[in-house]
Amino acid sequence: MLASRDAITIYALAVFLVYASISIPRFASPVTTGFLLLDVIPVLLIAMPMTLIIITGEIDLSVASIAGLTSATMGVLWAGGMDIWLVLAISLLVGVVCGIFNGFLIAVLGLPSLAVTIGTLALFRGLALVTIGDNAVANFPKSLTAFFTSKLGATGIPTVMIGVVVVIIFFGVLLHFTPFGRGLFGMGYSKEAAAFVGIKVARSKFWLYVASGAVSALAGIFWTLRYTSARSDNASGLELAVIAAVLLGGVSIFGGKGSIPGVLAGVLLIGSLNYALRLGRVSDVVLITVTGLLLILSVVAPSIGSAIRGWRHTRRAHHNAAQ
Amino acid sequence: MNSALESRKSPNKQPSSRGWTAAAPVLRLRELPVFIALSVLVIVTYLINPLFLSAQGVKDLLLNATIVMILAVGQTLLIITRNIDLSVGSILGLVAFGTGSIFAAMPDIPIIAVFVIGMAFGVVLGAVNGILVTVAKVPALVITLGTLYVFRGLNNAWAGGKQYFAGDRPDAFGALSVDTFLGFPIITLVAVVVVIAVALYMSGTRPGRDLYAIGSDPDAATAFGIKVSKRVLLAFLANGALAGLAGVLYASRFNSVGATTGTGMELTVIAAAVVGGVAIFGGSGSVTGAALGALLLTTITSSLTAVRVDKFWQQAIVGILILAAIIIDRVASLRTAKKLRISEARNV
Amino acid sequence: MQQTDSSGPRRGEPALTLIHAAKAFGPVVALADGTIEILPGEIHALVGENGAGKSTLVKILAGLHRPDSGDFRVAGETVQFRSVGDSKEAGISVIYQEPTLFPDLTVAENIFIGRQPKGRFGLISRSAMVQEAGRLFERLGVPIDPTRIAEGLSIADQQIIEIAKAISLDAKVLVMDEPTAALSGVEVDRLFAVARSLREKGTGILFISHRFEEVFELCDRITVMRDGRYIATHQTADVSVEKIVREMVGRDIGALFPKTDAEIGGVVLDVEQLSRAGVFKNISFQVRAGEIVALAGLVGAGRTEVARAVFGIDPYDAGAITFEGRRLKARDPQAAITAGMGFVPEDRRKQGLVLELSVARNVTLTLRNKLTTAGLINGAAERRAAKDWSERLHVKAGSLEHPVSTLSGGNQQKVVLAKWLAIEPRLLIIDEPTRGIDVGTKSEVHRLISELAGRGIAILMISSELPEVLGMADRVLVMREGQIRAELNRADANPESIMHAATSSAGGTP
Amino acid sequence: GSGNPAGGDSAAGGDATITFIPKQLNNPYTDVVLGGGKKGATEAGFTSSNVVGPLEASASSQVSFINAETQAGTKVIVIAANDPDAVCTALGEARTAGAKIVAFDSDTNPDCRDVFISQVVAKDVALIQTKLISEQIGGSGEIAILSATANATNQNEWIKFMEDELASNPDYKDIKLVAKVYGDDNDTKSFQEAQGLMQAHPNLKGIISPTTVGIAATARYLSTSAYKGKVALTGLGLPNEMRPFVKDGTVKEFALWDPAQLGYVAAFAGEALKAGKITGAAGDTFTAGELGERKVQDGGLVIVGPPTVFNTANIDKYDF
Ligand SMILES: Nc1ncnc2c1ncn2[C@@H]1O[C@H](COP(=O)(O)OP(=O)(O)OP(=O)(O)O)[C@@H](O)[C@H]1O
Ligand SMILES: Nc1ncnc2c1ncn2[C@@H]1O[C@H](COP(=O)(O)OP(=O)(O)OP(=O)(O)O)[C@@H](O)[C@H]1O
Ligand SMILES: [Mg+2]
Ligand SMILES: [Mg+2]
Repeated sequence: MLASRDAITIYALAVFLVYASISIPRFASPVTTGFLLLDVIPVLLIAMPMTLIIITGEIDLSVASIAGLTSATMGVLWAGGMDIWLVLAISLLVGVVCGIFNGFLIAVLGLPSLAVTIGTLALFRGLALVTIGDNAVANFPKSLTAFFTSKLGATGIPTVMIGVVVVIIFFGVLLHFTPFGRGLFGMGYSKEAAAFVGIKVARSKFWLYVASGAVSALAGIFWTLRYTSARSDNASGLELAVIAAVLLGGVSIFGGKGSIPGVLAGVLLIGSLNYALRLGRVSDVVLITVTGLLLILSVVAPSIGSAIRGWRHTRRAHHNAAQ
Repeated sequence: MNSALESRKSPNKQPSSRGWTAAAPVLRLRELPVFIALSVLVIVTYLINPLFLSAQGVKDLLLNATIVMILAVGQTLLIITRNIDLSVGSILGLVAFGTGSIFAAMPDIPIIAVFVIGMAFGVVLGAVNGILVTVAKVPALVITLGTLYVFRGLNNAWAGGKQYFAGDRPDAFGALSVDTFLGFPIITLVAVVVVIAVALYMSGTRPGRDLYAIGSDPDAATAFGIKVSKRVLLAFLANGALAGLAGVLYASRFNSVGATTGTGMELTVIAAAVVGGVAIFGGSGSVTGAALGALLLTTITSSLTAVRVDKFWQQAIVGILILAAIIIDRVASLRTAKKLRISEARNV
Repeated sequence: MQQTDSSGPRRGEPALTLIHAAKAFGPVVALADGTIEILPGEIHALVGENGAGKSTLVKILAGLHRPDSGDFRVAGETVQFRSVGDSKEAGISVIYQEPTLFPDLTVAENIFIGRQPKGRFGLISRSAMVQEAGRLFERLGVPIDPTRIAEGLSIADQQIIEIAKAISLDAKVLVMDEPTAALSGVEVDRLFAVARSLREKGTGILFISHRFEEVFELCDRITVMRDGRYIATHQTADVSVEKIVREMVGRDIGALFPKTDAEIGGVVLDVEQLSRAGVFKNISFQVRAGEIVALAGLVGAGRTEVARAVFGIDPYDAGAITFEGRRLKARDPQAAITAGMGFVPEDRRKQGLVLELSVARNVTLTLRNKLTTAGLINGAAERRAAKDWSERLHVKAGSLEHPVSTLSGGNQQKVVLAKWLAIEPRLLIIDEPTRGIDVGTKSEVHRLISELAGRGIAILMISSELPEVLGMADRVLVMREGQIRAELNRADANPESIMHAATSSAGGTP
Repeated sequence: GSGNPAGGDSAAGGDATITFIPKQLNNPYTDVVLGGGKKGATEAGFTSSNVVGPLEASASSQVSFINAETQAGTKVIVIAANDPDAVCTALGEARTAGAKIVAFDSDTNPDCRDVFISQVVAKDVALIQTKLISEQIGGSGEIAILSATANATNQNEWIKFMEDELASNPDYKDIKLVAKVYGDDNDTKSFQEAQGLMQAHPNLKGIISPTTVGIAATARYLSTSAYKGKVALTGLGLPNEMRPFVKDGTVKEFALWDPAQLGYVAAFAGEALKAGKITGAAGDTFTAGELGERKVQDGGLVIVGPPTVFNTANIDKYDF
């Protein structure tokens, strides 16, 4: 357990935070907490359902496009003069509908999720463009946009983190402490064997995609209100960032393995690295390179480790045999 | 031909079996729906806007498809072996910028040498992916997502704000993507040769068939004695070489090469393969299909513009097209499975 | 090409010898002393309990595993295989315990992969390949279409293709790891005929099976293994089953089919006129509490399909299933489980177990909905249940936290049984309960089944082993071509009556 | 926000720092602008000047850079906004922490910055392009616009002036604007958009591309196609990029200001704001080094200089 991949990421995060606090001026301050968390919230949110989906051996590449479509919808509805709460509800519903669409194609029709969500990645982003075109809507209610950047007193923690934490706990408990979660791990390794113990493979997948759609919509709403700008290209390209963070958090791309604490550490590791580099005015070039290297290292390191152990073992065996 | 076999079968089983045998090539021709879609698209567009098939129009269509086509062929090699390369866009970018740099440093270098260097560079980058995947035995999706970032970072670090423009390169090099031979742009001919060569390799040679076996069940392939790591590594090298070739051609066709060249190309390339009927989990599909998929995807963009469909709809339509391709594929394979069940069932 | 004279078995220099080979996987010593000698032109049996290390030895011969130590000679020369390719080159051809086909490739290509016949321009000739495959199947006497893809083939057909693949290699040594486990009488006979003709040609054959009739019928010599160690080699003619069993187990074992009479109660499962186009038709039967009903028939008769439909894995077109008086929902295994039904499937690696998951998690997977408090899983209760049930079934595992894939076949089967017994079912469907299981475990499984019946649990057992059917069942339903052709009481069931119903009349297996 | 996000660091005093946040790093036009900015920063007396920014020009990508600068206690932030509103909250926090905000190249929402350094008068840029295209197509025919991203503040403003001008000026009554397309400042996309324009509009006589990436990509397409010499092209381009196309006749004339001056003036404006010499109110004046005195106009606007028209005759005199 202690050497598993998610644990390694958690240690890496702890080590990095300590290092950064000591050696990077101004890193250890509530201001950092605030800005850093605001930056990672969209990834953090979407990473939750994504973790569950990847654990079942599937993937969802359309999340960022769903967020974009949500944002576009918000913009158009608000600009059309609708009540803001109704706007939010409908936008959330749009995400849910997108999730249902994905879920229908993947779970009900049994199509491969990688291929389907490449398709819906283009489709949902396209619909965002159709919805809002090249307009941007920015005049959201001040009180609301201010709320989305406000902090909890002097802690520096953004107020919206309360909601985010609820989402994290929800998915964490769902995955690790419920029969549903047990089923997901089973499915991840073998859909057939899972079906034989009565796990409703298709239905579970369907609900995961719906959840993914809903949470992506939340991320889209957060994005729109935090940046006070509803545009069709909001959050574009975020899917790869989310997947990178989830994989860094120790989730196996083949399914079956992974944990919410690990993913949390993965997201925060990339986020804090990112922020630390920005504080040090180190170019983003370094950031993407480091992100890539971390990702490679996180999967290669364990296999190098086991190769070395195996090699030692055989050498010892041969040695003993020789005597 | 296989009369020995058929005489063995019980009489009531023979007809349906024979039916399946005869239907097999047609049913398994996964390229067919793509081909039909492409034809319909071109014809309808032509009827609405005859300019679409003018000499220049055709040339543009082919040129647009060329680079994605070459990349899709390489990607298909990998997808068939149950691997994937998300870093192709970054490789293309690095090679394209490299091409610009070579011409800037040595304006008189023979063009063929540039192609060789570009492809060799691609092979080196492909080798990084391939070695990590095969030696460390880790999933290609994770590794190449990593190298997608790393290669892009290197490209940014190397290029910075520097860009090389068409004017920095010899005219003869740029002319490759302008001049035509029998109405075909020269670089498109290069792509067609690549497609044919790889298609023959995949369907007609033992190593090519091994790639299908590996993708169909990697463990079985190991147990059977197929040199899985070697073949997969070779597929990565080939994909690198093709991405390198695409990079050089990119530099020939487009105006500028710099830090961001090729960004975001990976999903288009994978989409082309998927549209062309390549199964995302390996084992089936063909490079011809992928090439047609690439042609279809790039043509649809041009065609929507040519018939003046609102540009905001274009991306959505591309998405619908991808989904349609997957669904058609699924329906076809379900029909095959059902046929098999019926043909093999006793008279129940 | 084989150059040997065809004048019967030739005893000379061993085709292959392996001496004192050892192989460990981390802390698990799979093979401590693997020793075997195969002569050209002999059929050599390798027997041992589940987990004795037979398959590990096979994988060493195949070049799939590299031994940690030991001496390995082929035709007198010491060899060190780095890959399966090396072993093939040395003339060793292997059929693994688990079929390893490529589902997306055609049957013909599966047989010839890596050595496809070439035609024009040095490219592969498909027609030649299909013809060759056709000839092979003719020799084995099975009607499989070489041009269909391997996806969706039954285990039996897969095993036959493996056999065709292996014999087509014209190898000097043919290794078969439980090739008959999934086959029924007719196919086994054909396989034996082929094996004997290969023996005539001077091929050395290593044959692994848990069925002693087969071993004694076919093999010239028998090597026994226990706990990863070589025990002894005998000439078949000089040895008895009892002696072999004693050597295998290291102790005496009880009766094989310890059927005890149980009190038969009310109807638990009632299947009426169940049909599925192209698979089975008008299936009606009942299973009562405490009764063991066997579904017998040849491989491919559709027994598994009926069981899958009853349990809700597959859909059905017509008919009804009633469980304890209540209509059971179609296509819903969870409903079947909740109603009190358990299902031990025939393919334990793919269907019975989540191989990469730990033993404990596998055992409690069926209990996941029960071990909760307020919707959340109770970790302590989960661990307790896992420990309790694996102990009750004597599962041998290094740790309950190890992936179940590291257990031997027999122990894996016990885990499958454990997870279903854990739900305390009122009806248990068991598909091929002892496929690939050694004698010791087999009698344990049989005792267990009859004990369950004794406790009033209804049992629906599918088995291709006639002695098992005859020994265990209160009632036998015989299926042929998707229909129930006979229903025999324990008194009326005998090998003749069952085989007659399973094969008789037109259209039967040739 | 509540409180003072910069914590105690704003008291560090003395260190006069300026940070430039362009739309996107590693863009040739941006590099020229930033070259001028660095020069200006040194001359204006900043002890350190930095350039930070995203690798991709998306709306929200600049925000976390602003945040980091806020926390670092930077005195002057010079920004070319990818989206006028998305950066506003972050800039607001930076101002609370004591930073002065200079927008350049592409404006933010006017509430969020102190001054905006504009290349030229927006209307002038628009008019010169309509004039050039009209000359090149002989005053009549269909034209199209190939712009950068659909949300680019500056481009959209120019396009609006162009449309107004085409509609109102009787000289242009025979010119018809048939399409507006967006190449997203991406070479490949712009290239294909140019291609699409030709097919969708067979009678197209000319294209205006008010963005350096777009005009170069379009020129490349035209010079390699049958449309070379038949379809006119003008807009805003970098002389170094456009030189071959001017020489081979694909492009007759195009325009641009000196991008380096933009950065240069922005640095001095930042210094003036920091020192309290100006507040950004109309009528304020400051000295921009060798470029002399500049005046802040209505809306906090500072104009750098008139655009230059490039053609075969003069293009070799410029190197940027
Ligand atoms: N890859 C592996 N990792 C760990 N342990 C293994 C592995 N393969 C086999 N073992 C262990 O080695 C022992 C021998 O297994 P093997 O499969 O050789 O037995 P077998 O004699 O073939 O049994 P069966 O009759 O059930 O097939 C078993 O205890 C098994 O759990
Ligand atoms: N996935 C499938 N799709 C279509 N047909 C199938 C599938 N699986 C099996 N069949 C067909 O159903 C029939 C019965 O299958 P199967 O061989 O499993 O029967 P069985 O009586 O259970 O035999 P056994 O249990 O001994 O293997 C066969 O003709 C087989 O080809
Ligand atoms: Mg075995
Ligand atoms: Mg069966």
